[in-house]
Amino acid sequence: MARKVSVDISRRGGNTQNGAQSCPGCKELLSPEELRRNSMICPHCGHHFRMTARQRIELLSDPDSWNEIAANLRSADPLEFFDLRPYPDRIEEAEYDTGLSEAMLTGTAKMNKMDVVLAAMDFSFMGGSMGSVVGERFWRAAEEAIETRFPLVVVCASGGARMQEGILSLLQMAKTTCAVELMGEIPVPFITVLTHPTTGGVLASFATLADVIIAEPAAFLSFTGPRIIEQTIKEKLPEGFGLAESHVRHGQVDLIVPRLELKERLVQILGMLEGGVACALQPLWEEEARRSGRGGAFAQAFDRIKALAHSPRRPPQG
Amino acid sequence: MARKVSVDISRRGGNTQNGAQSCPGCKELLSPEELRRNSMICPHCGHHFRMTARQRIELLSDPDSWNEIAANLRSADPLEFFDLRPYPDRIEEAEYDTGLSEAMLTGTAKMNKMDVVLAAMDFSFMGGSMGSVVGERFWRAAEEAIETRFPLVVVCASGGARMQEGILSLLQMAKTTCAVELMGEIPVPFITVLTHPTTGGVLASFATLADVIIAEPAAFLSFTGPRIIEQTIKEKLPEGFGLAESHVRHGQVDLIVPRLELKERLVQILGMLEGGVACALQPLWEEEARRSGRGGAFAQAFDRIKALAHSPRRPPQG
Amino acid sequence: MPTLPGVHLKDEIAKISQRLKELGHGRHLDRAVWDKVELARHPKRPYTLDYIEHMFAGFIELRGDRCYGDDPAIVGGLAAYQGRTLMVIGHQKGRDIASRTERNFGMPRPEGYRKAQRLMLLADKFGIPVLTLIDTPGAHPGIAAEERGQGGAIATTLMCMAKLSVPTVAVIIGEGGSGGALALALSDRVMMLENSVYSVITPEACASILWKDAGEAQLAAQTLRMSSDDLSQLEVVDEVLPEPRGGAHRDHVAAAKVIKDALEEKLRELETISPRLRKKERFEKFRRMGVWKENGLTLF
Amino acid sequence: MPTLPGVHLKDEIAKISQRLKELGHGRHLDRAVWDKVELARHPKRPYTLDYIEHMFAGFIELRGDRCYGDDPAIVGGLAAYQGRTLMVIGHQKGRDIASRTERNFGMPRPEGYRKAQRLMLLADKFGIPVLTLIDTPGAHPGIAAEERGQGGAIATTLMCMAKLSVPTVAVIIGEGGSGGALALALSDRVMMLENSVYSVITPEACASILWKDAGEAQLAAQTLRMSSDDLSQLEVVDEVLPEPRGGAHRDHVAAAKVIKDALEEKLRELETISPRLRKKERFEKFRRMGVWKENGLTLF
Ligand SMILES: [Zn+2]
Ligand SMILES: [Zn+2]
Repeated sequence: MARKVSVDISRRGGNTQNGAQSCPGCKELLSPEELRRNSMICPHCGHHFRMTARQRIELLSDPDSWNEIAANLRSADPLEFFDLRPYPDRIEEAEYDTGLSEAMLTGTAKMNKMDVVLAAMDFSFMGGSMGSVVGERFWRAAEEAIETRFPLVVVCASGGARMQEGILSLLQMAKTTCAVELMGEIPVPFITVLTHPTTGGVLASFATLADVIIAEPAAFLSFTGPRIIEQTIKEKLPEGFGLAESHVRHGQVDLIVPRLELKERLVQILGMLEGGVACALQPLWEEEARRSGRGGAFAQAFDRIKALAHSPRRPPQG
Repeated sequence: MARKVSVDISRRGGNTQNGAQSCPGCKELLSPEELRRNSMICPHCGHHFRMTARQRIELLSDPDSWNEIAANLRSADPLEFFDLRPYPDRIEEAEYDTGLSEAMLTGTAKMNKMDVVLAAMDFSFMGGSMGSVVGERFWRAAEEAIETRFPLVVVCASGGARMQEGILSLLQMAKTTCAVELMGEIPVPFITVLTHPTTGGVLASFATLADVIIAEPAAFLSFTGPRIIEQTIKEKLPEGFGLAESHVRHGQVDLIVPRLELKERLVQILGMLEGGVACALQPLWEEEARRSGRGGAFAQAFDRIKALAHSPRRPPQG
Repeated sequence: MPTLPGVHLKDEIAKISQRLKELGHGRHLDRAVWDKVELARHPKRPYTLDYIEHMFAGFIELRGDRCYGDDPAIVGGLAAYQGRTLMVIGHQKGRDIASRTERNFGMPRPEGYRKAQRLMLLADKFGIPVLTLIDTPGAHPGIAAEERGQGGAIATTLMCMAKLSVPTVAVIIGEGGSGGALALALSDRVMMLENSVYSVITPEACASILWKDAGEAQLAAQTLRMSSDDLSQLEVVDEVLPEPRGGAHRDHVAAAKVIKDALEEKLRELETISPRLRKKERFEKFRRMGVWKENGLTLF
Repeated sequence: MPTLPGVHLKDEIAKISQRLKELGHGRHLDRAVWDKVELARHPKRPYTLDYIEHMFAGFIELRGDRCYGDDPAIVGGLAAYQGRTLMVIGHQKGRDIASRTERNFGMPRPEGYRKAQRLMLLADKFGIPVLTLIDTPGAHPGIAAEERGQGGAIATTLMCMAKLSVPTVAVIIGEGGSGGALALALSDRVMMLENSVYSVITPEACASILWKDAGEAQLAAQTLRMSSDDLSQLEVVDEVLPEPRGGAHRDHVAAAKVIKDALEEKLRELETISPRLRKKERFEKFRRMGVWKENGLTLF
């Protein structure tokens, strides 16, 4: 019944010589400037092109409000990984191509004057893959959210784990999950925005653990990569498979928000979750703290994260 | 593909004049004595016939260990319900036919010397329907389990809510659920045995809220009655629909235990759950109680149920 | 029950029954009850999303059970309420043929109940009170729904409501049909619109089972005592909310105002109580449900 | 990164890469690593149910996620352990063609992970420690599994393990394949049998992606550092457990004894710590995972 299509998660559209590309939605030819001006949305059909992390930060934060945190983290090469090229070589190229220090940027920002901790992933940095730096940056962002009690918003875009960090990249799923669990104890509101594409280890950890999961229209979301599934089932995937709209129907995503409404919608939801926290939990904590003489749930979770933040780490090497 | 069959939840088999009945499993003619001697299991094909509540208690408790509790509860007629016959009339007939005071008996017993609170439902008492007495007996059983810290085992068999008590029968689902929640705070191990048939409000409340859900072979389990589903889908139900074996495949039931192994298996599971409680939670409670000076989680839940048990009820009437 | 020699109790009972049956059929049929059933099912009656639209300045619908699907027969989400937040969850019927089909006539499947649980737990995490709006003929009767655990889904939703530490208010706005309705109504306060009904079974099904005649639905409705007055007398609902003249369908905005005012009052009451005490009172409330005789005395 | 006029960095990088590629291909291929991969996948290697049989006096399998299904690729239940109780949960492969198909080659679907969560929470409720045995090529890749939320099911299982207040011990007994394996391994103590492997991706898939040649699987396996020795060096596992001579498949009973003894030791350690501290240490353990440079220094 359903038309079979091959899913191309890079979804670039064709590039022409002057840098213009044809829209995968309507085949119109679009210049890079035209796209950038329009938040990387096709003005003809509304197709959402991928955004870089910097574009995303610009889209979501008030002017001049962005303060990057954990900016000095850089990937190491713990496995001395060498496939067709050494890992540091690939990192260097990605840095050069994207102007970024890693596949996720983290910082604080204001969204319509509301303080938030904001993280944005960038698919163009090694496919948005999660290695140690992405995991640690996520941890620091969660830590910042817990300490400041600002909500955390993470814009996801990822091809999965950073294979070049081997098992350590896999373990970032466990690490980021622990960070989410700590935020939950406060609780700090946590929202993820799943953009095209969000797959693999990112989808199977923090991306799907948020209080509210938003997706961009037509974002491809899948734990297993489409090619692996096609190899397994030995046929092309049905049309619409893995798209955000399908995930809403299947109960995995709360809502789809078009990019131009995203900031407003985020502020609205965060305000509502905070409204709950501000009005209802505060007296509860105080009551509990008073009664137990132990400082209440908030104080305990706060103590815990502080303790972790300063827990002994092995001495720096290298 | 699957053969369509009409589901008969009474599943009596045909009665002949001398009281013998033909087995629905193998069509052999079985005398009542033969069946009783064999725990109501067909000696030819292993088909499990329905048991009465008293047979069930005999099957599961050590000789002379049964002590009924809440024995003096009887149905009232709050709605003055009158269909083709008045409700008190139906109750009286059920009492006469079954020799029981209601569709559920509750008490304490020993199972292989282990103390338990035991409840058994009887389908022959107005279709094992749950009205106020079943709900209150369940509550008292839970209360007993919490006070004594004996585990609770409930053998279910029910056609659903007691229509003649109208909305009050519906609310027994909420009431019994609250009792389960209170047990969970201790925690007291709670196991249900779903026997043929367990449907409607019982299935949609305490029966499916147990720590471990056991079913007897081929027990029919369904929230909606088979006839209503057939009317809705306008065809006969597929063979095997609603049977315990199907529910295991569909993830709704932990395990199927043949009747003759039931007692031993219950003791084994209860022992294991208690093993956890005894070895691991006890020191935890003590530690918590010591630190908070508030008597710990156990003491709190215990206080709560005690308070509820003695909460003011309106003065007796009638 | 002791039997006396020579007295065949069953025969006696049968004879008395026959007499009572004749009496019973002569009962006065109160048309007002059936009017309420029809108003509760009125095709223009406001539904959950209508109330949400008229009660709240903003609403963000949150979808899905994070497991199997999103059930359009139950809607839920965050609502902006006097500068703060509510989690609103309710059954949703459709108005035209397409949306009725999409909403499955307001009959939820297990994923609907599991979505409700998820949203309740989200509300509980952030201290957001939960308002449930009840309007369903009952849970969906179907093979796949049973296979995905319709019974367990309702039971665990009840359990979820029992556990919540936030204030919970339920309003029966239309049909309160059986377990499918109750699943969303294990609340600190349960209210009912004047022309809504709440029952263990639909009058039609009750009539066909007990009277062996679906045509006796009106008599069944009356006998089941499913109107708001009856339920108030039975102390199953805490308050009956008056509807605009002629019924809620005549004035959606006014009906929404009635609910909003009552909600505000109930929340004010509930929020002065500590979460612990609120939960204790909730348990006491439902523990008291039912009427029985004990040692010969009738207890409520 | 600053660019200098006239220097085309990308070209430079490409040239260097080519040189390094030639060097890389000349690397010594350590046959021992691939031997371990093959032993980890050995068709006679003991599986979860084999270990359960040899380690415990009694085992009650508990099935189902209470939502959609029972996944035979993950088994779990209560095990009698030295007069007390353990909750044991593990991936389960099949031995012959029929059972391999039934067990889906040990590749769980979402309902398998949700069953695992249910059993973990049951254990937590009764203070029963959780032992997980890990042996899967990875989570099942398939359309329906994705639609039922494979990603979310793994994530929530990780979250569930993070929350538990009981002691948790994981042992990688065969293939520790990707997120499908990790989902059961967010434990207080993580151990590995000598000839098991644990990796972010199968060597075959890694080779075909990075080397564009599935035939380079042996090189990929070595480069990924997926053997127990490597993982011990990387401090991802707390202990490597020696297998019987020739591998666990030679002597299931002896292999089970190794795990049982190690388990006993770890549980003794863990039970002297308060639940609160145990959880704190669990978080610290996983927080430390990863290696990065900060202000030019490499941090672990
Ligand atoms: Zn376009
Ligand atoms: Zn037979």
